[in-house]
Amino acid sequence: MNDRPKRTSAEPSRATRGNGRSADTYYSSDPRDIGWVRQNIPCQTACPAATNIPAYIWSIMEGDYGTSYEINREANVLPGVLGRICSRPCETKCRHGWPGNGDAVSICNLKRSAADLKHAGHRITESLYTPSGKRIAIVGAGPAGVAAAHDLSLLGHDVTIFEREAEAGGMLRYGIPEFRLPRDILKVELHNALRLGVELKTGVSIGNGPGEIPLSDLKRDFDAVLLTTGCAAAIDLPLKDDPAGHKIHSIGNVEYGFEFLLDMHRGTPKHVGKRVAVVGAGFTALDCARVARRLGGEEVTVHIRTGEEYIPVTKEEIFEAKREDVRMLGLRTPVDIRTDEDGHLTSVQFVQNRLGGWRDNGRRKAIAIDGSEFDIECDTLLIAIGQKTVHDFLDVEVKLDRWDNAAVDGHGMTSVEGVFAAGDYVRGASTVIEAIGHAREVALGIDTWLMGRERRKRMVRITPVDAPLRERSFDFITPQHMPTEELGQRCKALDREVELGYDDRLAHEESKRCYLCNLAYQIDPDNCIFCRACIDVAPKNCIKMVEGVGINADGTYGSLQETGEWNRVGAIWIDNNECIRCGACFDVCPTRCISISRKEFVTRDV
Amino acid sequence: MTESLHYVVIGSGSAGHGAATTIRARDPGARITMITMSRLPFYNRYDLPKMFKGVTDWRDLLAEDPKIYDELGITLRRNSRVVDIDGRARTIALAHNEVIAYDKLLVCTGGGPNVPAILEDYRPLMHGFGTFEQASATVAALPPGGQVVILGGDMIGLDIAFNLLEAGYRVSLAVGEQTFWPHRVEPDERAVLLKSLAKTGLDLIEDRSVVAIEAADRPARRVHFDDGSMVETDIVMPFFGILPIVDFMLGAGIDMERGVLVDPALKSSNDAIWAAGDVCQIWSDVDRDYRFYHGWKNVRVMGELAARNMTGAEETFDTADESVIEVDGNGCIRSTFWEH
Amino acid sequence: MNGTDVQFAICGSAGDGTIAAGDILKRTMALMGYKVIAFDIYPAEIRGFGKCISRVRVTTEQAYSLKHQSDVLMSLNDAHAIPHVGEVRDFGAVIYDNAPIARLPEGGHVSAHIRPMQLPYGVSFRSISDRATGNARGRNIVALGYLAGLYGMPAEAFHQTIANKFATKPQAVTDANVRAFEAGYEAAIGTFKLDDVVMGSPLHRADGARAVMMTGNGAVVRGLMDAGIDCYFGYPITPATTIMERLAVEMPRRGGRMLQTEDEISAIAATIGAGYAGARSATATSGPGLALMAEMLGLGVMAEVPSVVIVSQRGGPSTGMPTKTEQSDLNMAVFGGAGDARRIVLAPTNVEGCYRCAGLAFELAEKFQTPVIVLLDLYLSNRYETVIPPKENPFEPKQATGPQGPVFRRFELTESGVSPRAVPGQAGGVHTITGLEHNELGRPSDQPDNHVAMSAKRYRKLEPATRYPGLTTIKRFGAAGKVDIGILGWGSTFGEILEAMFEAENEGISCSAMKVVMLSPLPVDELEAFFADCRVVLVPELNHEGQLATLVSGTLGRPVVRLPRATGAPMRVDEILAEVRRLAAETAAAAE
Amino acid sequence: MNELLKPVYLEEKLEEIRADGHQDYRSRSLPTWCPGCGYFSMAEGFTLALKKLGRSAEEVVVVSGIGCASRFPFFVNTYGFHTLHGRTLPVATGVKQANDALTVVAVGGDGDAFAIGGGHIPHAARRNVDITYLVFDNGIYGLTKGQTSPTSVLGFRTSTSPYENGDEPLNPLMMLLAYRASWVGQAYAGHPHHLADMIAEAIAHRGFSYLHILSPCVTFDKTTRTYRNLNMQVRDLPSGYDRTDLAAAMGEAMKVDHPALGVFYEESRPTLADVMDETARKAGLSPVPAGGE
Repeated sequence: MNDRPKRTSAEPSRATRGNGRSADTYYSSDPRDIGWVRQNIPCQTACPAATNIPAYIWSIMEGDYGTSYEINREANVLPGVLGRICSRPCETKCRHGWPGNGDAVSICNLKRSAADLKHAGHRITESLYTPSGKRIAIVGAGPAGVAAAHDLSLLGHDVTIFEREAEAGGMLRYGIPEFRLPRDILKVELHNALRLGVELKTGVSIGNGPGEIPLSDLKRDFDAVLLTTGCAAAIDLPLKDDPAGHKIHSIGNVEYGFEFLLDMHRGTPKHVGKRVAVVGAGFTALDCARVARRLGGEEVTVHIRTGEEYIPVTKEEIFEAKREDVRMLGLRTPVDIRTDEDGHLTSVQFVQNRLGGWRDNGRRKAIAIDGSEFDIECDTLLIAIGQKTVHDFLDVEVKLDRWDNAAVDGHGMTSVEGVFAAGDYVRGASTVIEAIGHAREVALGIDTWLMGRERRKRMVRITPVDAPLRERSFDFITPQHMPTEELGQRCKALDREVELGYDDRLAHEESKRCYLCNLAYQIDPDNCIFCRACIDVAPKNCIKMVEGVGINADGTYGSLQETGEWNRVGAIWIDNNECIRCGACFDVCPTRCISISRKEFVTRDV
Repeated sequence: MTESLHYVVIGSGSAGHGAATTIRARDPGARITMITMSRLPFYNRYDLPKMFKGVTDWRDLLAEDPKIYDELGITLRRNSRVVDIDGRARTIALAHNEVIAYDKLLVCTGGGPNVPAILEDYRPLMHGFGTFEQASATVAALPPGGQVVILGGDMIGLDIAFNLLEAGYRVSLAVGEQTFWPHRVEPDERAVLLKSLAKTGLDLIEDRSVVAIEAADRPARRVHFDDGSMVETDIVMPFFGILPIVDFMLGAGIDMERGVLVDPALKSSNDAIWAAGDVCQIWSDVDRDYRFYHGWKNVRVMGELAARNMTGAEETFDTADESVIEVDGNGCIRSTFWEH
Repeated sequence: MNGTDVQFAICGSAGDGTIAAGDILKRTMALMGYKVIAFDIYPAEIRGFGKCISRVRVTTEQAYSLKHQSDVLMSLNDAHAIPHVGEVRDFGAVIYDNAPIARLPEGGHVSAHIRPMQLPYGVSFRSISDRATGNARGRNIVALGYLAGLYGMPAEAFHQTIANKFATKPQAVTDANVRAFEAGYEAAIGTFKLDDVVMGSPLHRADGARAVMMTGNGAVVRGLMDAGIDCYFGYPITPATTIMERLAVEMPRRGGRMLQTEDEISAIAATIGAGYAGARSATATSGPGLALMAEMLGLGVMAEVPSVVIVSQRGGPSTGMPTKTEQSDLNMAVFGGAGDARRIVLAPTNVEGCYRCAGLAFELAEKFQTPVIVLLDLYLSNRYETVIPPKENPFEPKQATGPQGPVFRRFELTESGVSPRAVPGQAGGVHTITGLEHNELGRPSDQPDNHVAMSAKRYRKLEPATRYPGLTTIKRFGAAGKVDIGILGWGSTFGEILEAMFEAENEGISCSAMKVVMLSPLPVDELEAFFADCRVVLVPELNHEGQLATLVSGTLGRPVVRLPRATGAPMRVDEILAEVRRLAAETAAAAE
Repeated sequence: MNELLKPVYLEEKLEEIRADGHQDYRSRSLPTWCPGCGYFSMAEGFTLALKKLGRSAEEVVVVSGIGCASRFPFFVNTYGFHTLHGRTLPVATGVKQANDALTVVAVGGDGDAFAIGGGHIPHAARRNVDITYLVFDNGIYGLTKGQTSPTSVLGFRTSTSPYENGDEPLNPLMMLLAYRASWVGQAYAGHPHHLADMIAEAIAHRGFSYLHILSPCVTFDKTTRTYRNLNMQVRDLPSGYDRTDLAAAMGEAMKVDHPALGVFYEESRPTLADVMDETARKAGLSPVPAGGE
């Protein structure tokens, strides 16, 4: 690790007439800077929790996994968890994955390595606010609840979490199979999140039933209540002549995947037949399929309405499932379930689909072809077509939105004063990271509401960087594959983790791949002699002679207006959207008018 | 290749001209230079009186086409006055400071007008006729039908006088010792001759000697005689015979009397110097004295003879014509001097 | 001969006052109303013993050249004069000092070389000067006085010229010179004149206009001045130096600027620089200088900058014969330099032409945005002619320049080929010019189509120059229509050609002469017509190879008979005449 | 707040640059120099200097010779004359003679100036022509792809000195001082602001001003006169330096290993135009001398 090339500030006498800078930090809330970060760090922007990805990868590159872990925790209190099961919206946006740039950085794997490889004696550092005396009740200890609890407790509030299940974690604990998320990891991470004084009450249901605490009590006893109950019910599969899918519950060997997994993780032994059909296209569906393989299912098929290319599951997940002999079958929609005289499942009837147009969420429509029904014989059917929120536990009326989720305002407050909602309960079934991200937003909203003012604000921190942090050769490193458990071993135990994690070498190598998009390369037009040396060495069309720039409504920069007419050139400008932060321009600039600064979001006291 | 000899001939009159052409004929490779004070190429002085008859252009008087000098390869040095001859060094010095070396030198500088001492002071008031320039000036000074006083006479002057009369001028002749020079005339002969002269229309002034000449307005001259008489005239011309021009060679180291003393072969006392024409006095075995032989024919013969001797011949001058002057049947004077 | 036609030659050593004597003579003759053509030959040496000859032809009728034979030779230095005795015609006069102080070897005196048909006049200039002025320095003036006296010229006219000449010197100088003149004059009165040289009375013009005397170079100066020269840059080189010397006097008085540069390259460079900046600027040089300027002239062509280059040719190649005349730089003037660099080349044939060409050169340079070379030679530069100055300034003032249209296309491909021009300081005309091939905007471009178009433009734009009003670019003399012999000539030589042609006509030879003043572009139509009229075309010129012959023959694809003579001296009329006679005989023989 | 760290907002900067207007002194054509060439620095410095001095584009004439540096006129929006190799100063002199009101700037490289054009410099300097001469010295012939120049250092390998340059490089500053240039300065392409100030001062000087500009050839010289080396070598003139002291200037100019940046020498004396005016005055008072015609 020490053989990494050291960059030194080689140019002497910089202080005399160069663009001398002293190490300092500048904070900006200028929308252009905020916009810059949003525009320039696509991974962070894509991350619902706005994880400062370049920063934590840079720490890995520096060999400092602990700091990397801390940076992660600033946005997401469960890095070790998310490092394993995150849906990775960042990676699909990664600049390295843009056309022409190669493959995206394995951000998630690096996140995991930060958690896995940090020093055993690593100490978490948190900045605590003075106690506010405010009490907050949080309903549900899923990722949203835990994240919110963590943040609110940091802000000095007393937080109590009410959890129906025996253990905290929500879907992390009860939905995700252990081979994807070992429970000891989850336990540590949850503990780290909640150990700052959050009171966790498990086995306590909020509701109207016996033994349950009415929400109105919480409302009365606490200064604020946050509902993070998620999507607690499976969506029904509509069948031919049975749109509500009532008969599903009466058929043996047919089960909703959500409940299947929940039961299993509560401790109920589960069994499947030899031939297992899974209907659905999400993580749950794949989890079900892979669990089925481990429970003895020999012929496990996943039936998708569209195609595997369009489902919201990471490619790695599909890849591993297939390696485990799960078959993915597309362009079909189940329309009926066939049973024998005993009421046992015999087959599922599907209708053949064709692909339709694009839907708003980036997926494709599937249009059934009339009269194309066909049957697939199976012993077990697991239905995993989604989850939905439930509201029957409420004793106060909370307004819902058109998707039957809780409707909230900008602070995350529901129609009920003092009652807030976050996570899937507001957004419907989504990813863990979305839940965490949303919960943290709402936590700030709660704080603002409670304290009567905005105490924390997101700003852009700008810090100088003396020299490029990368070498051009880094750009040609290919993604480091995640080592996985041997196939032969995988299905021998439900809790045998498939992905083994990067070792230090792999982590470092992968970290070098990150462009470090948070580095802003900037030319000072006052010092620029317009020699175009930078343009000459630029690996991409990233440095431009500009005469103008479009300004977007949000204050971000639109496209640069380039010109080839010398007298119209106002500046030579580095188009940071094109820039891959290779540092070549910085090295050749004869007047050292190119500066590098690190621009990153921070949340600061107002 | 042996050096060709350089023959220098001083004088471009009949003698010089004849000598040069002869040398060329006898020694084709020789270098020949002819030096003359004259500004014109060779012309016949005896023809100058033609100028009174309207011949004014010197080109009409030329004795030879000047081209012959080029053709014969003779360097003609005109307007050049010899001021010294170094007989030992065999060089001659010219007035303009040029020095010319010679191998054989022929002096044929002829003679100049003899002006009696009493008239020396009046030279500027008299007109000459020895050269074309003088003749031209003389002619120019004469108004048509004007008066000329000729002092002395001599055969040249008489010739001019006759031409003047012929041209319609009035001519007075103040006769004296030299009236028939170079002829030696006995007193009886003289009377006959004078009578004959008077017949020609000449106004003879006899028994008077000129004592002074005076410039006047019109006519331009007054001639005063010893008897107190005075004659008005347009021009006055002195003719008292000629004297050899030898002053330039006083330092040459050769024997001279009035002229250059030469042996009958015309060689002087210096082996490289010859003389011919009016300038030389030739030893006469008959007379046991050095004699002048004037006259055109003699001069010409001398020039050629000297040239032959200079180029290897050994001839002597023994064919000299005796000069003869007489009055012919028509009462006209006939002279061998005038025969040309 | 009806009128006067006498040519005097005064020959001496540098320092003898030869040129001064000639100068007084010709000025006096001009003052008296004669027509004068005069030509001085200087030594290459600075002082000491180089030969000087001043030849002055004095006529009443128009003469076109010096005669190859002089009527009178006056020697102020025999060693130098001796070779020139032969140029005196038969029955002409040779005047010399008959009392030199140094002892001479045989043949060292001019009298040793006088031809039998020439008439010698030995005069003691030295002693006469001594007597008259107390020293011998005035012997040139004594000699001049003698000359004047001999030929009956009015002494007063000479007094006036002498006074003018020494105007800037103390009066005593003038007085001494007048005394010397008078002494010489009197000496001549007492000299019997033997030659047949006769000076008649001058003819006076009906309009009373007085001729002034100028050299070719002087006329160039006058032309440049009248045309409003703003800047001059030059480097001394014989025989062009006098242009700079005179401009050094004149220009500061009229607000112009004359700068002596460090070499010819900088001279032409600055000239073109000033031309670019809108000035009427010129330089003058000779062949070696032109060789140095060739590259810059190419720039002038390429960048289309007006400039005027006066070139007075001398004997070449290389340093050659600096004080001898030659017409051997035609090729360089017309073709010299890199690339297809057509420029305008004018070769005046006489002093008056020098004036017109120099002035019009500015107009042409400006109008056609190109360097204009005015090609003289030493013989024309230094020869004096009497010229009647125009009553009014014949030259157009500097033309205003300015951009047209919003986008200034300095090298716009117009139909005429002439583009709009702006000069520094003008708003809206900012542009950059270059020696690189460029597009209409002046930007470097080496595109094939562009180069073709721009080359064509640079040639096309000069075509109308051959018909430029007020400029005789080509002219025929003598018989019109079909002739046997045509004589084609250029520059200084044309005077001799005319003299020969008229003489040949007198002899009954069918002939005609044409002068080509504009050598580039060549007036091809007129030349074609001339060739069509002539059975044979003879091209006499002062160079070894026959450069005009090659130019014309090559251009028209027609044969010519060459008469190239490069001796260092002007062309001889008799030599041309002999060739004409020979050709006439051949033509006649061929016709039989 | 750290102003240095404050981000540059492009649209604000562009507005500022537009308002400043110095880019109006640029031509439309993009400079064709190699990217990174120090000559860009002078092009930019020149426009800044003109802006600073408030000269309008049409009153400025840039004259250049041949070479990389001499391409300069194409890249500025003033009157320009791209002339011949080495002939910059005479042409510039001509332009200035034609019109005193013009601001004339001669531009060239070291080869143009000191090899082929070396003969012109003393004369422009001694005459004190009121022009500015900017020499961009990169110690190599760039346009012809890397040959030795008069200022190439000893031991420099080029295509024409494959066994190392053995010719002592000349010292332009000493030359110009000896030639009596009335303003002599040195700047460095790597210090563009200083360069711009020096150009402005050189142009403002009345008389012949010579600015020597050290510049790397980024294409053909990777070893000697690089930005890296020059950055280490250049220095300021000593404090208390007297720019009117010619001897001191010579002394500083001799220190070639550590070239000083700044104004070496300055004096005020009549310009060529002054002399011309004086000549005209004298001519008006004198009788016409004879001769010539």
